[in-house]
Amino acid sequence: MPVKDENKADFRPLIVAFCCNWCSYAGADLAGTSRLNYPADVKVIRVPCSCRVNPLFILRAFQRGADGVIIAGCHPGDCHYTSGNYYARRRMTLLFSMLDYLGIERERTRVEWISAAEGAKFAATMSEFTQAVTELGENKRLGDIRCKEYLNS
Amino acid sequence: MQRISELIRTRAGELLESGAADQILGWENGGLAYDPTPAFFTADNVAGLVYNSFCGINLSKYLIEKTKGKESGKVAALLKPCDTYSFNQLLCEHRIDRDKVYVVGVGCSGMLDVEKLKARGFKGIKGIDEKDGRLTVHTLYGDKSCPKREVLMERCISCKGGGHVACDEVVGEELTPDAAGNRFAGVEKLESLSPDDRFDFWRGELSRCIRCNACRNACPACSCNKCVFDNSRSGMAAKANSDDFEQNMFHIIRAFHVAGRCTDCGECSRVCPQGIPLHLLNRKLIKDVNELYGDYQAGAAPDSRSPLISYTQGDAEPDVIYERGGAR
Amino acid sequence: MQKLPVSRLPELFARIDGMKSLYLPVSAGGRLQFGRWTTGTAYDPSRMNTVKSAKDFFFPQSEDLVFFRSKGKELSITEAKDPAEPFVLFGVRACDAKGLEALDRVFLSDPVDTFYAARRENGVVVTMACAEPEETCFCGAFGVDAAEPGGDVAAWLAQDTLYWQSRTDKGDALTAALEDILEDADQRDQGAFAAHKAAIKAILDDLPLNGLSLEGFGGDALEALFGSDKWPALSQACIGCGTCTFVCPTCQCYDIQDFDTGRGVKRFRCWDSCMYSDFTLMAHGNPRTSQVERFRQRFMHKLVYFPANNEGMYGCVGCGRCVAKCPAFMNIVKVIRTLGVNAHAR
Amino acid sequence: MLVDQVRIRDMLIPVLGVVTDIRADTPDVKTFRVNAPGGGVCFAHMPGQCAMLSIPSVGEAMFSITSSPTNTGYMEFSIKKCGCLTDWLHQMDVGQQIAIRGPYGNAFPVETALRGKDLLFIAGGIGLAPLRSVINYVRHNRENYGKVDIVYGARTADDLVDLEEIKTEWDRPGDVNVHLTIDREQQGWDGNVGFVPNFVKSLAFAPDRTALVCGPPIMIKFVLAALTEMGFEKTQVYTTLELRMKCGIGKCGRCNIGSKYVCKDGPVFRCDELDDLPDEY
Repeated sequence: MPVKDENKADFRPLIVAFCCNWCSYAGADLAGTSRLNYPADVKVIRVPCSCRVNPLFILRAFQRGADGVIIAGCHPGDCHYTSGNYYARRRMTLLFSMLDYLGIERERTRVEWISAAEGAKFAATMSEFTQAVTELGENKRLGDIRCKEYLNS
Repeated sequence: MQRISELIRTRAGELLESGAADQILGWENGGLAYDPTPAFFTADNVAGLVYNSFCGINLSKYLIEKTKGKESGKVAALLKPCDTYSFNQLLCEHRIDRDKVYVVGVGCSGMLDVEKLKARGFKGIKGIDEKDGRLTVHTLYGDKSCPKREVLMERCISCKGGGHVACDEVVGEELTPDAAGNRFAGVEKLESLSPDDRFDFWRGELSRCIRCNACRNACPACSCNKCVFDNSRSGMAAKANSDDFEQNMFHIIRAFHVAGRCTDCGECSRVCPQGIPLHLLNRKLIKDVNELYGDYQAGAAPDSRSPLISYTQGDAEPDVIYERGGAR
Repeated sequence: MQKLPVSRLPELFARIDGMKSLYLPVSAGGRLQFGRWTTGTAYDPSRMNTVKSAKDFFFPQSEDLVFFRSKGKELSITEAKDPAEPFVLFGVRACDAKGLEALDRVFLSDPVDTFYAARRENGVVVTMACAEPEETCFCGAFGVDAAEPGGDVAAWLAQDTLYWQSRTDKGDALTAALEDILEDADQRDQGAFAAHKAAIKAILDDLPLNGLSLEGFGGDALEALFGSDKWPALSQACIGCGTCTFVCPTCQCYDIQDFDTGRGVKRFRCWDSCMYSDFTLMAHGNPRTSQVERFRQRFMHKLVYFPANNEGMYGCVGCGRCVAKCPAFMNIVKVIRTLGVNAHAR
Repeated sequence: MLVDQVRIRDMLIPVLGVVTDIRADTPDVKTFRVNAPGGGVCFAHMPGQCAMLSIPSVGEAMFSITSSPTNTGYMEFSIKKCGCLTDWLHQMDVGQQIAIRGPYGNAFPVETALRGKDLLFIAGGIGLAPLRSVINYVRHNRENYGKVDIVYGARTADDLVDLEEIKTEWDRPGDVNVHLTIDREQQGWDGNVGFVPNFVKSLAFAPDRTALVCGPPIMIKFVLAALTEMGFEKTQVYTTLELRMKCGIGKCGRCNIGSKYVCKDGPVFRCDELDDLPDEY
């Protein structure tokens, strides 16, 4: 167990994972059927392709209380639609760079390529990402206070 | 400037008379020393056409509305060199009917930013004279003077140079401002800061946003028929920033939506009533694109392919942002 | 009338802020805005023209009205709290104070807008005469005297002395509370005070937009102006943004919207602009389909409809913000000059 | 029954209403009965006035109150499905709580200008909604008014809103005369076929009547022309306007037309008043 400071002792992050239907989502299934553990803090949203993920989706996830957002798609070259993940790769690179530029912790966003056969990679990635976000603590820079007021009321 | 203004007026008159153009899109003087308004001219009012150092307004976006529809009239648009990049980009996106436009290139030796004059404490401006690279500003509170290059618009300080990239003729000679700085200097400075300092910087800037949509409506790249922020079904529509998040979101998304299409014309920063340096967002994206996917200038050619609708198999992985730029 | 040496201004501010929150024009990113005073905040009397007017403090850009929670078919409604912060605005220009009068006409007429009324009740407006008006100013055309500002307390800064004159009961109360710091002005001050005002008047007469005539406008000019064929040419530069509306001290149109927080719904109102294409959009269509009509609406409202409803008071106070801020340099002055009776006699 | 006195701090703050009955009148019109949570009406109103109904995060819109103020047991709203909010309303079930605020706007001058007059109601489609309130008010206080004729038309017989009440309760030949028409021939329809304006002309009403007209803008336009042709003065004709509204109290600026605000100075206008407004509605 890593040593945590008191404030973070009971902090559980909310992680939103956008998973491509054709690979990572199946990878998550495989992780499940293989009885591999990954944190329950990860909320999976299935998308038809990693390139379906609009930058607004990511901001909206942060707005509504996500502490970290991860996009999982097919390995480059393996896209079900031949090239969706290549576009997603460029977009997300630029978007995450932009978020970083605005001072929003770069560790809160990530892109991973996880195939349907990589159940173990899925579980390991999610665990590691969750751990990294837990260490960062609560997302205070890109959340919507209106959503938080209600969380606390 | 007086001379070139007359040249342009004369040429505009000729174009109208010969029937080469039915209307001229140019600038008309207002009541102050620095407020030329975009206007369409015909033979009746072409005498009011002016061109001076405050004609910073990029006229290319007006051509979208003007060339829409079935009317077949031809409009001659006065475009400065940097405006022609926007024009090209709009052609590339099929937003302007090229057949209805006759582009008259007008030279530019750098446009002046009245806000920079005001920031120097020049208030009550009644008139401005320009001579040998110096401005004499006549104000209600006495005459002031300053070098022209110090009050150039942000876009002109790092002028793209090289003249017009799309035009049917050039009136007068091609001019370029005498300043050519590194346009990414501001971005690099921010990148060198810690994330906390960057966050504080942008909060300070974006917290002033009044969500007036001037940046969006002036932007030649923002030409959607219905903006996502106006679409009540997008879930992100809003008319005011209710909190920090909405201030951030509006500008992140706006910059992202024009990424790869932004020609760096600088209209967003010019029109912002709160003086938010919005070009620093767009230039960050341009800089990233240049570094990651190769140099790209939107609007340089009317048939280029934006880097965001393109890819190579060997593109950098998103992890690249962990490794480059900025202190951890 | 009271006075205070300028050197004691920080003391005055500290005293006011000790009683009520004090806001005054401060610089942020090079632009001026009303900000909270804190120890050490510099007040620069040569910079008075804030980007946004004092309107924000009484009619904020975004303001919660009511909260909803639903559970199945049940709904609960909770009202937002009354705005309760007592505050003082210092350094409000004469035009902005007049702008508040225009807002009063709208929000305090029956039925009273209680949110606005509460803020108006809680706020004390200390105006400051404009010693250095700008070239964009044309308040004189709308009957505002920048040398004789309104508000609850009027102030003048003449060289080393701040002159202070209460104009309302609220102003009297504030003045009484500051009794021990303000000194009574005496006969000897009158000369300097009068000279200061005369100097302001002289500059006002010299403003480039001075002499703007409103002949041909007003409550009964509907027919002559609405059908004018000059609107299309005037409006073609307009890019349809909301800058003029949002910086205007008298624009008061608003929208009411809901925000779903995921755990309840916040209903709030926020500024809106008649320049926006969806302003009048309904399920069955839009009565103002082009920017020409929307542009016309804004100026007709300020120059004709507003005076028709308010005994001739115009919906413009000549603050000059739209003149300075319009991205296309189109503004009410150009509209007045183009459509007025003396259109060709500039 | 006494009206529940709900203290409203601000006119922008809604109160709770409970939907106690939903009646499908036509394929796209439903009539919703709304009560205050403790029973009775949410607030008192006069015929022609409107209320803002809202479903949080779906929308808020202005609807005319269809029920007559003489009915203190409940309020009714006849609503046509045509947008986000109305779609939602059409899908909800009895028992749903909604937010409601009002009353807004002026009313038909039932106690002043209309008193003692011979009345002619002309409605098309969902335009019957605001008039239904007046008609029932007039029927309830029958002795205060002269002759009453109701001309009502719709695209088809199925689109006539609440035909049941019209036939069984309103139609009292000699006292209250109802004239129905539909746009096109339809099996099983033995009434008039044709557009409302022509039907009004063919019925040849004496031009000393006071007419109340409500319906789609195009119908209103032609009915007004027909009435003028029949010798009606503009001062004898009342109609209603509809513009986008948000506040309901003449402050948000949305329904501003000329110096009037439709939500506050309208929605009922006498036709000569419309001449003073710019043509923007």
